[in-house]
Amino acid sequence: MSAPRLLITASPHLAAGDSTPRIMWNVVGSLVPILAAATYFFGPSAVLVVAAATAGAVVTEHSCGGKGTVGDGSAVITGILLGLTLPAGLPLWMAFVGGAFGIGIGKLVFGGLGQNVFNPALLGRAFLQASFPVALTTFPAPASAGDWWRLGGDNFALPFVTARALDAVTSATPLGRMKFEQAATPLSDLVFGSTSGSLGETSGLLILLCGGYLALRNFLNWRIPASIFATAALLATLLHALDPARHSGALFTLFSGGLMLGAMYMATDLVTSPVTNLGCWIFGAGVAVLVVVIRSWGGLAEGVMYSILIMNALVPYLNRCTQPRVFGSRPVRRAP
Amino acid sequence: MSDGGAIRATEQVPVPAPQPAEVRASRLLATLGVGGAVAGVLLVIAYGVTLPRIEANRARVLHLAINEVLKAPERYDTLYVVGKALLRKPPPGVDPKKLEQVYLGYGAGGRPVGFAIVAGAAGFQDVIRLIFGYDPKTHELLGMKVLESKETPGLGDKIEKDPAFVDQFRGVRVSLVGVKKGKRSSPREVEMITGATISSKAVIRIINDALERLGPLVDGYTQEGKG
Amino acid sequence: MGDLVWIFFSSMVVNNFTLMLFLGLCPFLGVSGKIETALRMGAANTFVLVMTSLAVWVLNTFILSHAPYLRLIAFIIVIASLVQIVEMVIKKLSRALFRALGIYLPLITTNCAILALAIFQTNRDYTLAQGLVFAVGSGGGLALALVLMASIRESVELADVPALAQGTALVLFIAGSLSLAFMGFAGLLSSG
Amino acid sequence: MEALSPTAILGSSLILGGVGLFFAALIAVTNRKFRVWEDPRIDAVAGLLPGANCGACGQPGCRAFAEQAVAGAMAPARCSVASPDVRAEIAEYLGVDVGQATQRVARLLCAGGTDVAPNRVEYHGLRTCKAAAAVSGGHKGCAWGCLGLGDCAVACTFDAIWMNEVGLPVVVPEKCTACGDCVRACPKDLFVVMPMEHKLLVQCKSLLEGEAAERLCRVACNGCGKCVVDAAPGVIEMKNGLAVIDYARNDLATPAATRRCPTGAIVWVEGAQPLSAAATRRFVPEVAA
Amino acid sequence: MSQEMSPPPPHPAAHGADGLAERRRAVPPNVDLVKGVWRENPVLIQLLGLCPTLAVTNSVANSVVMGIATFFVLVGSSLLVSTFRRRIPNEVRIATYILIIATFVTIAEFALQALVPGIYKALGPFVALIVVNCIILGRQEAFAGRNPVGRSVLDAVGMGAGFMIALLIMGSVREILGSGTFLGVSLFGPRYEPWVIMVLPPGGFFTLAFVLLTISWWKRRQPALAKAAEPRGLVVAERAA
Amino acid sequence: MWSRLNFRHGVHPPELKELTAGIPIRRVPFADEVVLPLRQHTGKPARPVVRPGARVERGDTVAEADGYVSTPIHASAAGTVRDIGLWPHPDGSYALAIRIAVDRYSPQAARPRLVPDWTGLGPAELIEAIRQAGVVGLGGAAFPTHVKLSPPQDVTIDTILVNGCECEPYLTTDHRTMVEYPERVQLGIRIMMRCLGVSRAVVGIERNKPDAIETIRGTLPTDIDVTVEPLEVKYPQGAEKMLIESLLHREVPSGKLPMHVGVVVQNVASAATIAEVFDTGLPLIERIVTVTGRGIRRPANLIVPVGMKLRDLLDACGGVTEDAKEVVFGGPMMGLAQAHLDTPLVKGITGVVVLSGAEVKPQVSYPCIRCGHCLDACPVFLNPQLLGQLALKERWNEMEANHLVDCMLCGCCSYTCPSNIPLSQLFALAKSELRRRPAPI
Ligand SMILES: Cc1cc2nc3c(=O)[nH]c(=O)nc-3n(C[C@H](O)[C@H](O)[C@H](O)COP(=O)(O)O)c2cc1C
Ligand SMILES: Cc1cc2nc3c(=O)[nH]c(=O)nc-3n(C[C@H](O)[C@H](O)[C@H](O)COP(=O)(O)O)c2cc1C
Ligand SMILES: Cc1cc2nc3c(=O)[nH]c(=O)nc-3n(C[C@H](O)[C@H](O)[C@H](O)COP(=O)(O)O)c2cc1C
Ligand SMILES: Cc1cc2nc3c(=O)[nH]c(=O)nc-3n(C[C@H](O)[C@H](O)[C@H](O)CO)c2cc1C
Ligand code: SF4
Ligand code: SF4
Ligand code: SF4
Ligand code: SF4
Ligand code: FES
Repeated sequence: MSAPRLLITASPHLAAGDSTPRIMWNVVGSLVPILAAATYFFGPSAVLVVAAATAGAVVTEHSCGGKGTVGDGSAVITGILLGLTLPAGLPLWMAFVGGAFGIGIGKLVFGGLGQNVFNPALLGRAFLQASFPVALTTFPAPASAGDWWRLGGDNFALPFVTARALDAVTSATPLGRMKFEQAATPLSDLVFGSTSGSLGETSGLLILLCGGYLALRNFLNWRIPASIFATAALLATLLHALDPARHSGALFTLFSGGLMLGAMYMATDLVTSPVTNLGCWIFGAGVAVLVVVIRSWGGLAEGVMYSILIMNALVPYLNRCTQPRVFGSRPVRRAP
Repeated sequence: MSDGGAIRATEQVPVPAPQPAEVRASRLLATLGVGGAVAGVLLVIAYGVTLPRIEANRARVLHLAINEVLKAPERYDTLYVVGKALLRKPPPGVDPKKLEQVYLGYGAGGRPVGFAIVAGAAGFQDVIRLIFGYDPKTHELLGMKVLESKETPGLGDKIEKDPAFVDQFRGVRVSLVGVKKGKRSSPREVEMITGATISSKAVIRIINDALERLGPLVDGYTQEGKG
Repeated sequence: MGDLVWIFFSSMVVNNFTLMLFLGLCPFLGVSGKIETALRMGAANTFVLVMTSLAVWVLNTFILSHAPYLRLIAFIIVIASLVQIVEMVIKKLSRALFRALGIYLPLITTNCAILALAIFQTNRDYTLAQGLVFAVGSGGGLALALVLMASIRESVELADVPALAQGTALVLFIAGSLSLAFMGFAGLLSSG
Repeated sequence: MEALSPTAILGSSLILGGVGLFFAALIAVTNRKFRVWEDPRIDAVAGLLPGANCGACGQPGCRAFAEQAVAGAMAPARCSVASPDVRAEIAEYLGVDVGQATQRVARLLCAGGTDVAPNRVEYHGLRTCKAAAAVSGGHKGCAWGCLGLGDCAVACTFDAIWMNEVGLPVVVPEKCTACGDCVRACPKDLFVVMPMEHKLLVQCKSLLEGEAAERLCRVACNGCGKCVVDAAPGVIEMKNGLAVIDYARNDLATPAATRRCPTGAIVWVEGAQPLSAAATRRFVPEVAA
Repeated sequence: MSQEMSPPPPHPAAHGADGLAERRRAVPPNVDLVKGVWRENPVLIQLLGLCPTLAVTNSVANSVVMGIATFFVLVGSSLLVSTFRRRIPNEVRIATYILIIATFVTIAEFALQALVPGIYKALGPFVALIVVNCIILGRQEAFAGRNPVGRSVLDAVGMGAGFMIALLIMGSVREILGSGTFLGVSLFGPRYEPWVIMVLPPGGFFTLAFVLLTISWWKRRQPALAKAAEPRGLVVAERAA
Repeated sequence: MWSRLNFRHGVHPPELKELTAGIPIRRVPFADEVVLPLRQHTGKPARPVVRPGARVERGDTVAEADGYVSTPIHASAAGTVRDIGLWPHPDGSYALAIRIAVDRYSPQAARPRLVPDWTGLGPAELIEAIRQAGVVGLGGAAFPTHVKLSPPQDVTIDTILVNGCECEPYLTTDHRTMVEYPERVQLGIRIMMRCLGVSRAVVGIERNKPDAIETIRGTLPTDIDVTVEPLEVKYPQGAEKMLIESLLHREVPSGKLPMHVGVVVQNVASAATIAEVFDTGLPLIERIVTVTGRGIRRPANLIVPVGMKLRDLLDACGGVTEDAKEVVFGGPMMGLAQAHLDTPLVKGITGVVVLSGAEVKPQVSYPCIRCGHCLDACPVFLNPQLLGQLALKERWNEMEANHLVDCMLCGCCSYTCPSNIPLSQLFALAKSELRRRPAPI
């Protein structure tokens, strides 16, 4: 044969441009502005906490997962997103443990990328919140210009040692204030982000923009955030109409707490959300209902994480019941 | 793949095992009947032997709790809630264990110091049951002790373990109001535990609810001078 | 009324028998492989729970107040025979129902959730209504946990679970994660 | 003490005794109605069997085998997975002979390792024989030959197959239970399960003849017909350019048939098949030179 | 299915599986005793009795008390069952076993209530639930109902010890990590940050999962056989990289 | 009513047709040998009627149909039968083929009319003539046309759809046919309408071929009801079920054929071929093939004698480039990669695409990330994600329960999968496994 050695592959012989690592690294890229905003509001602590969580995730993925799987970028996303759901003052070792748990138990025991049932980042956070409830609910106030360089709280506490909450200015989150003091926070603060809370729950607007970019490129299913926002807004408006003192309005509900980050980045995790579009609508609605229920009647001020985890558990069932209707299963319709 | 399918002629066929004969019904009756009777005897004996200890244990726990919330009274009486009244003796024919009870403590010289009341309701995880001492004359609490709770260790369980929280219930005036830590400004107020607002609120609510229900009875009992 | 609502949600999600109280783990681990089976097991369980609640209320109210030491034995005997009777009745009434639910009944006899319900109901002095709501709630909770676990296991069957974690360890990890997620319900309806 | 009063003791023993009697009666009645008796030896034998449920015995599973064995329809030796000790134990337990079963083994009808039968093209995609075979027949030059991706080795639950250095599956006769999984796994139908006494094998399935066959694989059967002449009449026949052995005449087969085979496609096998690169070279003079 | 042949009654197999068990008799007593501890550990290997194993092991003290109670019930019932095994008709076997077990459990319950009221309360319904613990009924069915008293008691002791060991492992891990104490004694001083999750329900599941993981890692340390020479299935990133 | 001439789902691969879209069709010179596999159509292979050494003229029958769903094969060049034996077949196997040594000195003239003039013939005679001419569908599946044109009694056909979509990237065979031979297309339609006794025909053409739409529109006959509908550019617009959905909004029931909804779908090249057969009087012995791709030096649209070997065809197009990597018969979405350069072109091959190393998809796959893109791509609304996972675990029977039969192996799912999971390969495999091994009882 004179020709070069031929190749045979199964059809199709062409592939669309997107690849899994490219999607993942795009998501990482889109998180950078959010991380930058967190740094702007909370100082260097933000970078440290996110870096520690990411290190926990990546180290675990590298040492326990298959070789070379760090390169697909998914562990980095897990780490960054986990970091963004933590308070700025969290001891770094805790963030590291959270990342390791999320990847180890949330992902690798299921067989690694694509096989897990629960969102690894949120599972890591849930683990941390159950393990160290006090540290996870101690929120430093956003830094003001003068003390921007100060680390928020106990970043450098030694492993296994109770943090001493040195002298950090802690403050209640907008949700905590709403729930336990019936005090509202101005909407502009929520939209632009100068409120206390987890690193990633500062500027709702920015998250909306970054997530919107991913939705436009079809890296996430836009139906999930759409469904979450619509359902949450509807329920909140309804409850607010019934009892304005206890229940906040739609905009507060959407922009407070982790809802924005959760809806844009975590409920949309491809792996742990339904594959069918109908499933995605239901999934989103379920998340929103649970968030509103937990925020309104639950013991916790915030329920985004738990809502997403609970709905994650329902995803296999949703996938099963929302199978598309196969072409050709409609009764025969003859044209006249 | 079909050679040697059936067994060869030289091989023996296993002897079929005989089916065991059926058991007579009388044996079944005897076994279970005798077994049941013996078990019944054993149980009664075990119960009888341990009952005194068990009741003593219960009494001791109650006693300690009353002691704690009524600041170590000389002695205390058990009063029974019957309808809208407190009675010293349960009405005849009613099992006293089924009636709600409050305890009236007496200080030195037989002076009544206050009532100990047991109450419970849902907390963060599950039901919280507690006992508190109440002085109807001053409308102040004398103390509070959690008897039973499943609140989160490290957070909610501070309602029983954190002295800073528990000690507030000495001398606070009813009805109670919960406030954030460091915000206490009136004798009615109780500072709640940071990170366990719900458990703290539950304690306050349990006490307030119990007094709303039993307060008039207790006050009435005191005014009638029986105290 | 509010009380009943609280009992219902508390027993179904907040203090879910399986995920929060570790009751009924045998069926949870054993028959959670397929959604169909899990659904049926859940239904059969709920049914038996309601029957038990009824029976226990009768026992407590009319018989056992005089002989507390016979409680455990009475419960276990009543449950065992109840299951037997239900099995026979279902068999008689409908073959389809028997095939759907009946075959799980013998498994339920040795399921500790049933006995636990009897004990809880007794210890908490539930009224008849409260007891029934409690039974429905906890049965619903068992069924919920079973179905969630079954659907997850069905999907995980297609995953490349590392050999080390295969089997019960993985199921326990999933159960732990579910339990973690259900902690979100803590304090539901009790924050006042 | 109230609880220890004779009435209480008597009362509770009466209650529990009564309950016991009641249930005993119930059980006695139901027992009479629905009694199913199953020979307990079935369970016992099933407990002794390896539980592989491989089907090599021709039964749908180990328990079915146990039922048959207890009924006397299956000799214990027919379980090829159980060790001789276990077979003897079952036989002794049932009071029967162990019985005999011809030892059968899986044989590969291809000797074209990568050293003698090169790949023609590169294949990208799912790395299984089945998948590769479905893409233009696979990457192998010889369209009938082994693709070497080891579906058979994976299918074999008894670890009886290993892939050798030239990409051919080698069956370890001692481990092979003749379950036939490899037969089902191979997309090129290269495996056959046959008795060990069948020692004359044509390790080729190529239907090409002469030059065309040999160009693709140096150990292919080129259809020259020498073996047909050398063997006892009727043992070997040429069909579509391939030598086919009639195993009904196996008793007449001798190694003589292999002597003049120019490619070494026909072999006389004792024990394991000679499939390694070194072994195939023995048959191919020009490669050995 | 089997042909009617000359019926010789004293057939060795007439006793069914029991006959087989007796035929393979040569088990030394120490095997009966030890097998439950590790090789056939009821919890860690056979995965029986998981409800109490998870529910009561948030502290060592609870685990120990629960272990003792179960041990007592197991040994007691095995003793009785094997003593009377020839008298109990097969048909009422289970009912009788349950009666025996329930009696022992009730006795244990009273005893714990009298002796250690605090822990009794912490154990909640799980003492009563020993009745339905499959380990107990399982051992009666599988062993005590078919074997002589001596062996049955040895077996019960072994199994009870195995159960206790499993509870102790779980209890220690959970108490040490979750509270920083062992049997209530502080191990790391007051500045230890407890991992609260370990004493909460998820911690129970996770701990047992990790224990099982460790065991299966231990069991599988022998090298795996390489089956296929070439990479198979999807050529996944890691392989190509 | 607002009518949407489209089907749902599908993908948009790059069109890549500019390489040959503007190149006029030319004839390729004869090579030394043609190889005529006996299996060039769906159905039973033909039965040879010549012996080695026999002299054949161009158009002679060399193998005759063996049964109803079968077609005869004709010599595509004058020469001598060299051999009838195993030869590489485009499907990858070795199959029986008639090899003809082409007579270099023959003028390759056609024999006198083998196929009768159409004008005076009734439906039955037309169909028989089509059958004798060995006409099969040229859209890819190579289904014997005479079978399609004779629907069973119990179905009534009301419309013929003429498939001019050519939705596969790269290919321009149908495009050039429509631009250069519009009258033949029209005539073919007329003949088919007469065969079926149908009064309506619709030509569906993707919008990316405006010149074809215009040409066909410009030549529409006025005496019969033929219309042209421009369709959205989307793969697989040309798949018959999708085409029927787009043009007529009829959903072909699962497991049924277009005729069950009253439709027959024919490719434009098939229509043109029918016309040509009656026009020239020669049976189907040559067809138009696009030879294209980044890996070929001189892409072209060629009239190629059936049975020409791939090697000769590539040489006729200036040979392959340095980085040519993969040769595909058919389009890049559904075509078959070839392992032998000796494989002959059979009747159903619409194009030869030579892909360069840079174009072929990567070898590496990632695990499925459940993105759901494949669900959004599948034009028959399957769940390729689930099917793929089941296939990787070899759970064939469950795949069947999940409607594997409805998969038409269009490859949309594989194309769109970011993890590069060979989904349609898995499905093809599963289908063959299920065929090989009937469900265990
Ligand atoms: C995406 C996201 C999800 C979150 N989910 C939860 C949650 O489910 N529960 C929770 O307590 N906190 C969650 N947080 C952090 C909360 O916003 C923060 O804990 C809460 O506002 C303070 O509630 P506290 O009253 O419990 O302190 C989440 C944060 C983010 C960014
Ligand atoms: C794992 C976990 C356990 C918790 N346990 C309790 C508890 O026992 N009691 C309680 O009141 N709140 C508990 N919380 C609730 C939160 O901390 C909640 O935000 C808190 O009640 C709000 O109080 P704060 O406004 O003082 O922060 C728990 C939260 C988590 C995540
Ligand atoms: C995925 C897919 C894509 C197809 N694309 C085309 C196409 O673009 N053009 C075409 O003529 N036939 C195409 N076909 C074939 C048609 O479905 C149908 O078989 C053909 O149009 C029938 O005409 P014929 O018998 O004349 O070939 C495609 C088939 C499939 C399954
Ligand atoms: C849009 C998008 C959102 C993601 N969100 C998360 C997330 O919330 N948590 C996480 O651990 N990984 C996330 N990932 C990464 C990846 O899907 C995840 O690690 C898998 O769950 C691991 O199997 C996301 C990826 C994408 C593309
Ligand atoms: S798979 Fe083949 S080699 Fe393995 S045991 Fe079965 S028959 Fe033998
Ligand atoms: S024998 Fe068959 S299954 Fe085995 S490696 Fe060769 S082609 Fe694959
Ligand atoms: S190949 Fe099959 S499953 Fe994939 S998109 Fe096409 S029809 Fe759907
Ligand atoms: S497109 Fe690929 S990665 Fe996405 S769901 Fe489908 S199979 Fe999985
Ligand atoms: S169900 Fe709880 S021990 Fe079996």
